[in-house]
Amino acid sequence: MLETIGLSKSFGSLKALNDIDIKVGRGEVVGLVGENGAGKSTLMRILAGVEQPDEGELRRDGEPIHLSGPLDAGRQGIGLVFQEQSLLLNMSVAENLFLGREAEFTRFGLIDRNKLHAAARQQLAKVGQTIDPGKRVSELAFSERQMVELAKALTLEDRVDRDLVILLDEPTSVLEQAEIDILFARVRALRARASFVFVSHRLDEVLALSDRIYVMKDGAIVGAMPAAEASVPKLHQMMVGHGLHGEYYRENEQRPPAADAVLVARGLGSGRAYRDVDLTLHRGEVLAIAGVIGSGREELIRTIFGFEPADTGTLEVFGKTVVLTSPADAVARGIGYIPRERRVEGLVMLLSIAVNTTLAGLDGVCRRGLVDHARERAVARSWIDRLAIKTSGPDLPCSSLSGGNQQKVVLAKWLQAGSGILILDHPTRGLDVGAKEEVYRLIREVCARGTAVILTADTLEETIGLAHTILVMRDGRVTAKIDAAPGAKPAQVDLIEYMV
Amino acid sequence: RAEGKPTLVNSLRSLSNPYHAAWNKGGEAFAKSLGLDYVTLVTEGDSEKGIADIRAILAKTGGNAVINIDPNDAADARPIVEACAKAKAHIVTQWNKPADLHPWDFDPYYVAHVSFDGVLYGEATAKVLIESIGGKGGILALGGTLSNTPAIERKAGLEKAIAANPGIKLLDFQVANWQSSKAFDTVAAWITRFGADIKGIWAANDDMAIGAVEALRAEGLAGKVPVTGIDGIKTGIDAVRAGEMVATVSWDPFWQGAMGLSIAYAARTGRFDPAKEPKAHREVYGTGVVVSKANVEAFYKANIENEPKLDYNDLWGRAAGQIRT
Amino acid sequence: MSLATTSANHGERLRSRLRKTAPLLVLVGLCILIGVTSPNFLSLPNGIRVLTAASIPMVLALGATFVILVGGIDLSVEGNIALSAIVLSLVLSGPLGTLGLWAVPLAILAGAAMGAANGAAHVGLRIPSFMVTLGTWFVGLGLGTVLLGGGTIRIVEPSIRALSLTRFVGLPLLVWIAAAALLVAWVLQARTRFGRHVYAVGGAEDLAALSGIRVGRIKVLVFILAGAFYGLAAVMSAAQIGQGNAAVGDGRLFTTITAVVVGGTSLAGGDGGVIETAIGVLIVAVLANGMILLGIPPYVQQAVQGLMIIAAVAISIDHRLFRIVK
Amino acid sequence: MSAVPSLARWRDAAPALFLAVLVAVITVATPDFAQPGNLLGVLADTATLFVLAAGMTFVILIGGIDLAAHTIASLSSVVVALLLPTLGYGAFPVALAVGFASGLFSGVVHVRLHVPSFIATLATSGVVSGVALLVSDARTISIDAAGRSQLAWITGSVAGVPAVVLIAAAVFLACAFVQRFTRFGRRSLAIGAGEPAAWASGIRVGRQKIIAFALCGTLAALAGALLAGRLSAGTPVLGNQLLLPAIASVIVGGTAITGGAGGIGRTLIGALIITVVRIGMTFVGVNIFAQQVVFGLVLIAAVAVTIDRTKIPIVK
Ligand SMILES: Nc1ncnc2c1ncn2[C@@H]1O[C@H](COP(=O)(O)OP(=O)(O)OP(=O)(O)O)[C@@H](O)[C@H]1O
Ligand SMILES: Nc1ncnc2c1ncn2[C@@H]1O[C@H](COP(=O)(O)OP(=O)(O)OP(=O)(O)O)[C@@H](O)[C@H]1O
Ligand SMILES: [Mg+2]
Ligand SMILES: [Mg+2]
Repeated sequence: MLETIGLSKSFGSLKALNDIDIKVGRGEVVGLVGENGAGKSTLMRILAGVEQPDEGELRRDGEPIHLSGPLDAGRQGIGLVFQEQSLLLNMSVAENLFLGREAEFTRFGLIDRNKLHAAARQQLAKVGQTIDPGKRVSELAFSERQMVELAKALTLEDRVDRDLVILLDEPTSVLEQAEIDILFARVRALRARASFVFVSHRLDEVLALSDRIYVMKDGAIVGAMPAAEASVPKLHQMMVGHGLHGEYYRENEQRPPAADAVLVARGLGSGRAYRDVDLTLHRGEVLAIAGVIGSGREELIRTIFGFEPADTGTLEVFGKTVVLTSPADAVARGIGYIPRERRVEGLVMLLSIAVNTTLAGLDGVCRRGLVDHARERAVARSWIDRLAIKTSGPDLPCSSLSGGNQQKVVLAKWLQAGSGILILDHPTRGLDVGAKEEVYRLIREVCARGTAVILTADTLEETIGLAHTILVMRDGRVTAKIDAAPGAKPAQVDLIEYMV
Repeated sequence: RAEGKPTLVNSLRSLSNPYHAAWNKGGEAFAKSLGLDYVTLVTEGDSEKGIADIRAILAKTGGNAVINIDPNDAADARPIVEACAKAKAHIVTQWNKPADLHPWDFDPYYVAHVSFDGVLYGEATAKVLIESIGGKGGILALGGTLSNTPAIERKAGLEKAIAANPGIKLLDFQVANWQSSKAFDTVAAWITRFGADIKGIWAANDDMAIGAVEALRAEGLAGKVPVTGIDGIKTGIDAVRAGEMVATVSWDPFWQGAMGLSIAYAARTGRFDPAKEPKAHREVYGTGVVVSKANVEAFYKANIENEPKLDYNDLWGRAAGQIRT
Repeated sequence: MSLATTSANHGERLRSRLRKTAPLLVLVGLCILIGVTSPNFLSLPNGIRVLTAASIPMVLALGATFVILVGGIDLSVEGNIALSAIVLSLVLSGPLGTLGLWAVPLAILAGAAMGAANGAAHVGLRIPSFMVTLGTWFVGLGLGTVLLGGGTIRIVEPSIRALSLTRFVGLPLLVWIAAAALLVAWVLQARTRFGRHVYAVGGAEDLAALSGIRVGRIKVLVFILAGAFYGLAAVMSAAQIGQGNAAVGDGRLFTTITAVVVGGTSLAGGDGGVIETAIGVLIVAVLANGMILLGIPPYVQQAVQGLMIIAAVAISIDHRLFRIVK
Repeated sequence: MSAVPSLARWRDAAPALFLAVLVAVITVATPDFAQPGNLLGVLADTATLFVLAAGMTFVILIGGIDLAAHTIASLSSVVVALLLPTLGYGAFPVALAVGFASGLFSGVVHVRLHVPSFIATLATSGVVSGVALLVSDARTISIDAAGRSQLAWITGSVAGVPAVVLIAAAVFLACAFVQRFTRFGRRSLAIGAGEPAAWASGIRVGRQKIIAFALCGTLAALAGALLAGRLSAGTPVLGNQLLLPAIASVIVGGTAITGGAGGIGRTLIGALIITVVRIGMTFVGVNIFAQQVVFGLVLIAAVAVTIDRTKIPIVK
């Protein structure tokens, strides 16, 4: 009922999409997988009318259609849940849900707020949310925002009589398991009316939800198969070009941590977010913190990087008791932070790779207090080589890189700064499997060299796979400290027990 | 080219006010009477721009220019005069110049400096005001921008008049930056503060006086509380005719625009040698006309209804003595 | 979800509410302070005078609010007033002298046309609004000067003067006009699609575009609306002082933007609104009135005003919400 | 290396090309314009504006704005005029220190009290002009003949080149150096282009911002001293009309008003464009009533040509 014929799209000299033919049948869930930069989002944007293809056409129920914009696509029953958050933070939930469609709620040209909120409540209920529709989106948690995005796409249901096509571009990357379950349940329930295109880097999810799967590589479709015939290793092989290593986290390559503690927290507490947290981080150790949203782990790691000071307790870094009141303090003590929102807090997107690489460790490329540009470039080049960053040079802006490569630049920044302690806040979010492996390798490597890591990971699997030690938090308290030495990894249920 | 006909140049602060617009008309009329090229320069209140423009015009004409200027600031006069003398162009300055800069320092190119005695006329309008309220009671004063020389002089004149009349009390002095809208709001607040104690309002220019009149009108007090201004712009004269203002002073900007050029032109064409002129003709006060109820109708007929008739050759007809320093 | 986060959110919201009302509290505090030292301040006639003094800045600031809400800035205020006021006085004094009140829509139209030019250049040529409107500031002043040859025209037309001189229920018509403008602006902002779209564009224009909002059109409309408000303010100014010339708008720009920001509208766009602006305008008007009532010498007035405004803004800005202040 | 300059290079050259076209047009209309003497005069007339705009560049690059710079220049002119008789050359460092302190004040109010720079500096301008009025007693302070000898480094010339031009050139080099080679320069750019990322990379954003304002204040004071030198006087309103031209110079050169892209080289060209347009109109003899209109339109045209839209994703 929706198909593309020979779609192509270029950005300058880069061919982002090359002769794409895909079909989405009635009531079907189509999975779409591929490496970072394969062109998935570009394809989705074209299907949603946000961008125009250079060549090729779209067909709806066999008829060629032209989508001049997102509104047009909406009229055709096509809706998109964006990869990047597309909600306006300064507006209310209800206003966001019906943005661009206020006409349906106006009387004599004036918006009827009660009607708007009633409709919004109904819409939110569809995705199992009871958020106050008058709340500003900026006050919502990331996962709540994602559900609002979904609810926004689902407004198509009431709007269009015909069958719907809902495009989900990495909807699960910021969701917790419970919410993913709601999402999947919702998708399954809607199949009577809607078909879905589902993009995710979590291949097991794709296998679980989809009927059929397309694999993209370098802007082209390189494989299509029913989900029943696919498996994680097979998809991985098609996407990356080499087989999945038997064991993702390569436990045998993990080195045990050293005995000396680099960071010790005692009785740390901050408002209602968390309290009485004791933790010890050793040189070369990966300390993962597990917990659901609201467990306080987000706030805890932000304290350790100086974003928000703690109210109680003491923090000792490299043997010195410190009070961190800003990231600058933390960086000065040798702590680095890879944020979840790398486009905002990780990189200055419009500046070059070289500049970003030295952002936290400018002193390293200074000579007599002055920036040595040649040295800076050389340093950037060496990181590009060592981390295999895909780019044509250190002078290109970071905005030209794909997500995985951007993440590598962030990592390069902290390695360049010589941080002995790295805080990794969801470091693989949005990365493809190949890039993930890359990040895992880098984590192992820096640990082997003595860097200590505090990790909040995307999934429990990742948490267990990467960690030496796992701290489980619930309602602001540490509920368990679990050893996860290579060869003696705990099971997921062992953690969940302490999480909820 | 220096032998050819000189270009006549008037340099003013801005063209968006009636005072300088009339000045410009005077310059145009004089240039037309001689059939010479005429250029207007506007500083827009920017000293650097004013100086740069003069330099540009000197470069363009090769110094064959006659310049009549109202410098944006007293400080501008020196570099401008120096540039003119260097380029051998003749210049007359008006209103603003530093006290230690004299035309005779740059003979023969710095022909003269013309100004009006701000103290004298500030005092004159204040006297009319005081008289109109019977020499007793509280008055208010609206000043121009704080650091402006004419504003300072006019205020000094006001203070002189008050000192001579012990029955008069200056209730408050505020600056309204020459603007009517600011004067309006200031007077409104004064009415709250002083109420019926306000017997009269003195303003350092007509624009502010008009703002004061309108603020009074909004409270039903126009014509009941006398107001004075200075400058003699048309709306000010109208208000005097209507009895809402009791006095203003006309400088006759048309005369300033025409005669400034005429004096410098006369020097350039050799009709007189500046170096031989008395100091009273080099730093000279012009004559202002205090327009009040007594003479307003005649003034209106001669100057507003008709374009003023000037004898361009009567260079010193309105000279009123040497400028005090 | 745990209790901890929801109640933390509660505290957060409460604080942000408090911050939101801070400008109002500043206004009330200011009134009390001045009222205590100068009892006349709290009299009814002075209340009316303050409102009158606030009426023209109010209309100007309402227009500017929309521009600032979409994340732009409009520096052409003074040029626009000059042009509109001169159009008004020319229409009144020219061969069409009998047009009377009809000159008002023409002047507003002139303002709107200049706004349209701003919007078209900003959106069409993709030039920052700061620069476009800086340019049109000069253009407006220049055109005004050309049209009038630098002179002043007295406005005697009684129907226009009535705007300033006639009172209705004790208040000059100017105040009623400002109140009506506030109402119109509020309805536009809070209750219409246009208003929603203004916030969306100010929040993040790329995202707004993804929801199908025609960003360019909204921006152009916003500049036109602002221009129309400035045109109206020009009419009010000319009516108040009974004359039209190129200088009627002098000194209005910075007070206008100050009022908007003091009210709590963010210069980054997307946050704030006309009610906030109304409070900001009143703060600035009360301050100006108060300084004269308290007899603060002219030398230090600017400084005092500056420090008071810093205090007002520092108190009312929620630095938890606006981490980045530019 | 290709023989054809890339698009990006053209973009970088756009402001200079615009300037060249302007000069060419004016020269064609009035050939005298291009005489070396006159061109040097144009440079001299640009010097003060450029120095003020140079300071403004630092502030705009970090995403702020300084609406107090002109009043700082005025205050500095007063300080120079007042102190020259007693302190001699010592008057200049004092004036610069006063400018530095004023800029510091703006910066601290902006950063520490979280007041938008637009408002913080507007308020500072009120305070600074108040101070200027007070210390000058609201009068023009002339520098007498004795004092003028100490102004020779401003008013004189070296090998036919006006000294102010050389001073401006030195300021240009110093600023270019600061922007390119110092940590502060690098960090300001990062702050302007991505403040949250800069902050989360451990840059002391607040401190860098304050430095930018202090630098701007210091350069504004230098501009004021130059003005005092050129006019042999200080007044509390001397620099007042220079604010908008200074900001316009920065933006016309192509620096983003939102920060993060641009630099001192662009400001130099921007300041020259502003001066050349103004003086050029006098040269060509554009009707005086039309001059403001032409000036406004040329400003808009200049920005349309000079801004690099690839570095400004969203034009606000
Ligand atoms: N607006 C644009 N301008 C230039 N290049 C672009 C643009 N949008 C995408 N690209 C490039 O097109 C390619 C495909 O990008 P796209 O976002 O579709 O990848 P993706 O498969 O969604 O990757 P990811 O898994 O990281 O989300 C990438 O190389 C990207 O850098
Ligand atoms: N909690 C925060 N989250 C994000 N950014 C912040 C936060 N707090 C401060 N900032 C950023 O830091 C800037 C200035 O903050 P602040 O005044 O604390 O200075 P600083 O960076 O800590 O430097 P200094 O060491 O000089 O105090 C803000 O404009 C903002 O960009
Ligand atoms: Mg994508
Ligand atoms: Mg700090």
